[in-house]
Amino acid sequence: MIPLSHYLFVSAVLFAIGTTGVFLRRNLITILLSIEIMLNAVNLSFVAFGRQMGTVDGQIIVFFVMTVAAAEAAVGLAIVIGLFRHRESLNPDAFVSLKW
Amino acid sequence: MSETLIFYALSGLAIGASALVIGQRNPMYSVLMLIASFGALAGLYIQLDAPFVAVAQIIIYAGAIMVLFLFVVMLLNAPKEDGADWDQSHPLRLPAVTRLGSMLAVLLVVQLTWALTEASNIGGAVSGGHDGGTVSSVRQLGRTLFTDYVFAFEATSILILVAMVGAVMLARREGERS
Amino acid sequence: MLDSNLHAIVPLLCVILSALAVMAAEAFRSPGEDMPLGGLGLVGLIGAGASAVALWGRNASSFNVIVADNFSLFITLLLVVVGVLTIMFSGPVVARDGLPKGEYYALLLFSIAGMIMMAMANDLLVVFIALEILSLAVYVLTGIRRDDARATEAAFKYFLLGAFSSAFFLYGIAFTFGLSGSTRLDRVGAFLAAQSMSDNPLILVAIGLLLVGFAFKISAVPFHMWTPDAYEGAPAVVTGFMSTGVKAAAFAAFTRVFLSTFEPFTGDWAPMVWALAVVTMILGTVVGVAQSNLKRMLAYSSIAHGGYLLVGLVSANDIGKAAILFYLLAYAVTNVAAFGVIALLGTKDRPNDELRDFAGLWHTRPALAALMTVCLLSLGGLPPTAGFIGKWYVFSAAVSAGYYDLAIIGVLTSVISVFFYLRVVVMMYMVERDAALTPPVKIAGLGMAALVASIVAIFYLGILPSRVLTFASQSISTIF
Amino acid sequence: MPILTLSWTVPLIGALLLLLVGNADGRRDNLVRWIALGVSLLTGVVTLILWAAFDGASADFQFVERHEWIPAFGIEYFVGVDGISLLLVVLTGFLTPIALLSSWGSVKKKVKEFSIFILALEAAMVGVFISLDLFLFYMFWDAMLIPMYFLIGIWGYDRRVYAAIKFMLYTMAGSVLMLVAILGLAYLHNVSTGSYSFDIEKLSTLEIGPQTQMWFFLAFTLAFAIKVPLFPFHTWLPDAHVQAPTAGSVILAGVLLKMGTYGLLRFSFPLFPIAATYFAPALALLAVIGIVYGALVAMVQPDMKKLVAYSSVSHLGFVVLGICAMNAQGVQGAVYQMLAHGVSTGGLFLIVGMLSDRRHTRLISAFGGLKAPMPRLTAAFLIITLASIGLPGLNGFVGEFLIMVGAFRWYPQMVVVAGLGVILSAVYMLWMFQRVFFGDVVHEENAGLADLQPREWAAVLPLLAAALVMGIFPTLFLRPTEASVNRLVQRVQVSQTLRAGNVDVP
Amino acid sequence: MDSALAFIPLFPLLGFLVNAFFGRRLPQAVSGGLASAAMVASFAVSAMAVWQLSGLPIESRAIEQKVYTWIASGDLAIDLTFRVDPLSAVMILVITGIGSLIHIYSTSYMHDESGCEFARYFSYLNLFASFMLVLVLGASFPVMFVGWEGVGLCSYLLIGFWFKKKSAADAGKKAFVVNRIGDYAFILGMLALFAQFGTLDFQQLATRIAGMPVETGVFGLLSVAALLLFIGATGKSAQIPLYVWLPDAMEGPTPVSALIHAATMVTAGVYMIGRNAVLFSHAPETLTIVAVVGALTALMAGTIGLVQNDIKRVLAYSTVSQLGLMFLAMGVGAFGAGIFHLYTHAFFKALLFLGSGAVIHALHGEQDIRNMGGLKRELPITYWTFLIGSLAIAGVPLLSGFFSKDEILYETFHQGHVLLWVMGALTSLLTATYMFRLVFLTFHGERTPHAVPSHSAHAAPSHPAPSHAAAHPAPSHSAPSHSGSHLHDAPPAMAFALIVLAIGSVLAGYVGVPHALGGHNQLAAWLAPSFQAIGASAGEVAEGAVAAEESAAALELTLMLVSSLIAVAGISIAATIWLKRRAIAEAMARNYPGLHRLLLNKYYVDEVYNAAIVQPIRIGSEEALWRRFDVNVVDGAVNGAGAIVASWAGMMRRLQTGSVRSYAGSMFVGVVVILGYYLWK
Repeated sequence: MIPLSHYLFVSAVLFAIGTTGVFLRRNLITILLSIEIMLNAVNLSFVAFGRQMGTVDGQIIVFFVMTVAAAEAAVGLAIVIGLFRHRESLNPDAFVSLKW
Repeated sequence: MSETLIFYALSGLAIGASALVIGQRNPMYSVLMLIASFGALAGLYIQLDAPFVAVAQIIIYAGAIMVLFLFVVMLLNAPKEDGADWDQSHPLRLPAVTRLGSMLAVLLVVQLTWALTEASNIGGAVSGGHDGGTVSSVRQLGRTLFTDYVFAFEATSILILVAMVGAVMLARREGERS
Repeated sequence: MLDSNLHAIVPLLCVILSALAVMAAEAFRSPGEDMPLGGLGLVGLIGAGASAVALWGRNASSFNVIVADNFSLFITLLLVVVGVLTIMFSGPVVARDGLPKGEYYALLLFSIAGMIMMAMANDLLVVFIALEILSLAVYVLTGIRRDDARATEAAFKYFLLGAFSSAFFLYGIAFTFGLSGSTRLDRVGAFLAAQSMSDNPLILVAIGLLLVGFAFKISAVPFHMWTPDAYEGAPAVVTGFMSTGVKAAAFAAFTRVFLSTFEPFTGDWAPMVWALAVVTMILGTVVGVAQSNLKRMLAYSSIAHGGYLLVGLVSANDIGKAAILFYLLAYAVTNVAAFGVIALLGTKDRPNDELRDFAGLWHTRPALAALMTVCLLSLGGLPPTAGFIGKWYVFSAAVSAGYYDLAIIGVLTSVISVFFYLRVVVMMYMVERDAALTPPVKIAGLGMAALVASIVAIFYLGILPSRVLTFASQSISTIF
Repeated sequence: MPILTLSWTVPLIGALLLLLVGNADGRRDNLVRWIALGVSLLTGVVTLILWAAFDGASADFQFVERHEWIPAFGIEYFVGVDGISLLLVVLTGFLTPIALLSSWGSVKKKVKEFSIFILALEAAMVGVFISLDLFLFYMFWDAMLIPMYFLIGIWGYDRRVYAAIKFMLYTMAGSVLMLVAILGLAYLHNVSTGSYSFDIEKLSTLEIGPQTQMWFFLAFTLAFAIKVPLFPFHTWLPDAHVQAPTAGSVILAGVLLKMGTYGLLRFSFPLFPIAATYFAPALALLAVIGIVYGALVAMVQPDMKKLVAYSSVSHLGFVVLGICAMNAQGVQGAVYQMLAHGVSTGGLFLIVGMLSDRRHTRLISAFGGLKAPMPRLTAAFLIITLASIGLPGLNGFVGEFLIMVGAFRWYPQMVVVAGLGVILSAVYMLWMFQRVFFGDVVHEENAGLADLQPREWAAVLPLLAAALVMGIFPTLFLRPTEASVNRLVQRVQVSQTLRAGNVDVP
Repeated sequence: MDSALAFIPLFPLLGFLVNAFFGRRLPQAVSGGLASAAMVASFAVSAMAVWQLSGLPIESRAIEQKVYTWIASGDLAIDLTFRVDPLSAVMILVITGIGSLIHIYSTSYMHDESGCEFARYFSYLNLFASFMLVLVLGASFPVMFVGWEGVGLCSYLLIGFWFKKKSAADAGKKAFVVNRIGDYAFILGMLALFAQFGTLDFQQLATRIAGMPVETGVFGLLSVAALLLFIGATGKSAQIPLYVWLPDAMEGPTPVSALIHAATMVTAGVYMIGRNAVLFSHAPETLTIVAVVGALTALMAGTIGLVQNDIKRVLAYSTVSQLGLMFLAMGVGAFGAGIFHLYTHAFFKALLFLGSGAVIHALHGEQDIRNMGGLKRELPITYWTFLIGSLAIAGVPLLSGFFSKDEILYETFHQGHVLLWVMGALTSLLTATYMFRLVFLTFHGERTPHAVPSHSAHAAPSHPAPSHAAAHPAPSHSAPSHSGSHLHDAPPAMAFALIVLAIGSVLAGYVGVPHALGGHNQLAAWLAPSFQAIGASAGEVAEGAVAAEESAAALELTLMLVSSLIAVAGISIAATIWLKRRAIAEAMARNYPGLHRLLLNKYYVDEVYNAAIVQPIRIGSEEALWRRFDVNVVDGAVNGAGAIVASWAGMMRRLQTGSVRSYAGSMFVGVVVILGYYLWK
């Protein structure tokens, strides 16, 4: 039996990787992917917690999170397409007309 | 023992693949790596007595969402990073910033780890039964989903509707009417 | 036990149904036909308002996760007000800018539904879903002018950071769930009250992560960076809507979660919120001084106002809670009206939201200038306007809780903020009109009516606030 | 009859009425002017009725009106006047018509808005003086900034925007700390009695620890010191005065500055007697420095309005000194000096405004020899000048003298320095008078200047009459204040001694 | 009859009001006549009041009238009360009497003025008289102060009467400001007394002070208060160090100089000390200061008077000098003698000024004595009256000045102040010398109309004011045009005043003929009650004074002889130098150029004041206080606070780079900090 904390640790590392990706990557697609990593990391925690407690609530929440992730991805990608139309670039640093 | 080995293998795969997602510049590879990572997570879910979630993970995430990503990557013929040299002197391009980012990530991990090791009584609210049967039962899952979580379930439909309307509206071409 | 009493979700249903009706109407209308979609939305909102009034004091709940206590009903009514005003301002703007009418109103109504849901949610998961509903709708609304690169950029920034923050928020939910075994606020609260958790760092991590999620939505420093960009890029009428509605909904959930569920841990989160309040008030006002775009300036003002609201939250007493409600209302009415003026002054090709665009407005459109002045004075917290009473209320909460430091920082920053509100007034009244910049625009009657209504409300709240104050204090007494 | 409510609602309703007068093209300017004047005169009549009906023998608040307003906070609509505020209300009612008259010819753009702002200002000023509820007081106090801001900013001179913003921010910066202290007081009231209250009568019976008193006193006093303005918080004043239109300057100098000293008298001292005792010497020292400093700086001003503005710093220093003395003569003198300063400095600004209307400059060097073309204006200005420098028989003397009597009993050294102001005021005022009116007409354009016009007479004469009456029959104005002042002084002194016995004053 | 006192100042006040409001529409005869009539009426009422007073028993010799309560606050109640006692009786007679004459004189002297200027002149003059009467009639310090300040104001207005002349306007302002310096001390003195005794009424004060020990050798409250009051007096009465305004005051019309700057206002300081004799007697240290200052002033002004060339300036310095003598008298405790001299001085100094006015009038504005000479023949009335005045002031026996001055010197010597006596005697010598220098240079010898350019220094561009200048297209021709022609002596109104005053100058002294000459010092006896506290039996004291006189008759006779000799010597010196051998004067000036220049420039006191006080204050205020401190430091702090906020704003807005990644970074940092805080806790 793997202790809960192991899963949580994996989850934390994944979350941190996702966070770093959002911050460091210079490609919009990759940044969106990083957010997906973060959500997945949280999912892992939910399932692990649920398993620990012996209820299905954790798993159910994961379904909701997946839905949300899908919705976010859809809107996010739509916005990315819109951006790309304006600038022909996927570099986030290209979109700095609003500042200061 | 094998259980532990599998756990480490899957975790290693998930972490490694995720690291590669953000660790290289071609978005196409990133998407593929992420799919790998999701697969590894699905394995972990199985290990956690959540086969249904594992399946959903593969179908929805790897199957649907990632394909969407792939579509977009291909649609936009997404260039590699730095294809266009927008602003080489941008302050965020400095290596120090990258280092700071990595340091923050490490810090976050350390914080979370520390919190986890210090923590006691996780999930103590509910009797810590290890009845894998209850947890992995799809029937139980469905029952709970449509009783306790029915409102959330309905609310999700609104969410999807919004996402749909929004995505369609934003992504359609100029002047095009629905 | 499934609570199948559906009363509590009636206001929510009204709004959702009207949104669906708008979509249906849009889908079935023949090309070129003009349908009063805004009117449909108004009907739904008024229905929501009426049902909220009917539910007042009944403490209804549905599905165990939606509660229509006075607190959420107050916020609902506030959101109805914001929605009605926004729709009234939208009428002329949608027509002028050629926005996709059906999608616009549908998204607007959906986001209001999300906000109401967020205010009523008694479950962290529902809070999260509601948050996503309203956020996604608002992201799209921000970028609804697809021909405008800046709008798209704004939407993108808002979206990306929003998604980022909701991941943190979700992580916080995960920890809360992991500790207490539930996402239901009442259960979490009961669990936390029963157990001695003060030495458990996980609960602190959970609080911290949830705090990040809320702080983002209310644009507290340092999670505020999206605010100026998104506010500037979005159409003014949308900015007005999101600066008030989103803030109100987020504060409603914030207050509920932190002041009831996490109430036993006030000693732990209060110092952090204190710090957030301080930096938010200071940065919001100070950077606002340097802005030359009116929307951007109001964005910083909005950040600062978030700081004042946080003061109410930190105070964590009855006055503070009621103050948050009153302040939200005062701020909502004022800010929607201010952005309404900006929206009405814009044209399809030029947003006319630069400070210099307002030069000599007094000479071309004296009434509009006067109304704008009232809004700015209210934002600055000068009597006899709603903003004054709001500030009074918030700071008395701080003083009652012994936070003299917050009160002093608050009043001093509000003086600085008056400086940049006055700059607008100076432009409007004391600088000659630059004919090349501001062609006089024709103002639609509906927009004017909305403005006048807002101004009346501002003065009403400023001079005879007693009734609303009573409602506000009733609202918090029922649940906390 | 709710006469006090009338006294501030009449101008407010008048302002709202004016709003309805359509005057976009300026064709009805005269109608607007007459309406505004009528309304302000009506207000003046109301204040006079107030004075006539006032019972000078009683120290209590009179014409009290009290209604619940925001019960949750114990906020009431609570107004009343005693001897201290009565005459300030009358002064407001007296000066506003004069201000309107003074701008009859000089304000040509946006007359309607101008009149509305003046009337709104009057309403707020009266409100400040009659409020007995701190919330109400603060509301009027802040609300008053708005019309003044517009008056300076729109109808002022070349640097009007800077001056307007400075005026607004400076005053606000001071008063917001008072807001915090007001809230703190209400909170303390809640702690000790279980309910919030902003009623100053109730609050003055509150037991407040010395440490708290210190902080609250400082917060209140900072607000008032800026308004007064006490050295070194005075620099908004020259800018605001110089840039304001004549009517604005008249009201600013005549009434607005009195709010600061009134606040000290009504709030700072009675509410926090221990702190007041502790800080009074320091406050008086600042006042005395201000007296001499203001006079010295006034002496070298090239601009007439600036000169008068700095002279206000000097004169108001006397008022603060009198208040700090906290004895019958000092306080009565202070109240009297407030009125006297309102009349004489109002008059100075009025006439300087007339000159600058004619010549579009306020520089002393641009004038000279005006006595020949305009003897009447010269005579009027001379009388006002003499009133301002405190010549016995005119209004300025009585207040100054009483203040010095009072302060001498308290702190003779202060008076020794303050007295220098007596010398210096003669120096700067007469020097200006001489440079403007005496000598030969050196600038051609001055030779043909018109003397006082009938309408200008109408504005100046009441001031001259007031200056004389106040100088010759001061008891008319002293008697109504006597009972209230005595009670105030007693209260402060009693609570000082009572509490000083109980607690150690740090 | 009680209520009549108020009419004494009221008549001139009414005259003022009428002339101020309607004067411009009245013909000159009416407005001038009205003003004069007001004064005469006032004189009549005064005379009646004094008559009534003299009928009262000596212990209670005072008439009082309370008009109304002027100021009341707490325990301070100031009634507008007038009181006539022997001292003020003398004063009101002098003021109204001599005032009437000067009014009459002025109707003729000022006839060249235009209607409204003429009325303005008389309104001021009336106003002055009114205030002066309030000053002397006031029963308390504040009421006296009303008059005190009021006369200062009128003096200001009248000195600057010809306002177009910068020098006149400057002089007016200087007078007012210097007076204000004195007033400052005066107020402080008043406040000190009130703080100590709780009253400001003269009688009550005197009673209370009488109960206090005399402050011999200590400098207590009474001494301080007395000193402060004395400083006030130096301002009004032109003593060191505040005398500088009086010579400049000659810019006013000459009758004004006669009335205000010679006969009445400038004596207010002396009167005030007399009024507070009890106080000053209790402060011997202060009294000594008074005496020394008086003597020094007398001597210094005398030396300056010796070399001045402006006819009015000589008289002005002479006034300063004579006032010094009066203060000397007060300072040695001889209050009666001081008042006596005040009284006689009023006659002969008014006479001298009016005489000089007649000269100036005749010469159309010429004031420089070097341009005069030989006027004896052309202006006989003026000459003879002027001569009488000069003899009187010089102290020639049997004229009024002799008696009063002699009494001062006697008292000084008698009190043991030998040094002061020497100074007084020297002053007498100087007085006689410079007065006769004036007489000889003006009236004797030959006319030298253009000896020096008359437009130098202080000579007026044109004597009469604008109207006159306008009447003559070329004002500068006035002097030459009269050089050869016949000059007109004083017209009737002027002559009348001159003659009456001349008679007065001769006879006025006989109310105080010293006992040594077989007379009885009526005046001293009359005044004595005023110098005592009520309650001390006034009669007794008066007797005591008389008794004291008798004992020292021998000494007095000796001193009298000395001073007679001094007077004669002075006149002889003057005759020798300026009548017979004018070369001596030039030789002396040549041989002692430094001294001469020092005296001619009045010891450079104006320049020293200017350099040491006026300029430092002015420049310091402008450069240091205003431009540096106020604008840079205080306002700089205010604007600096704004600038700091603005610069922070400028810096902090740069954080908003526009890059979404930096925004995410900011959030990331926020998260780490928040979690870090919680975990670290």
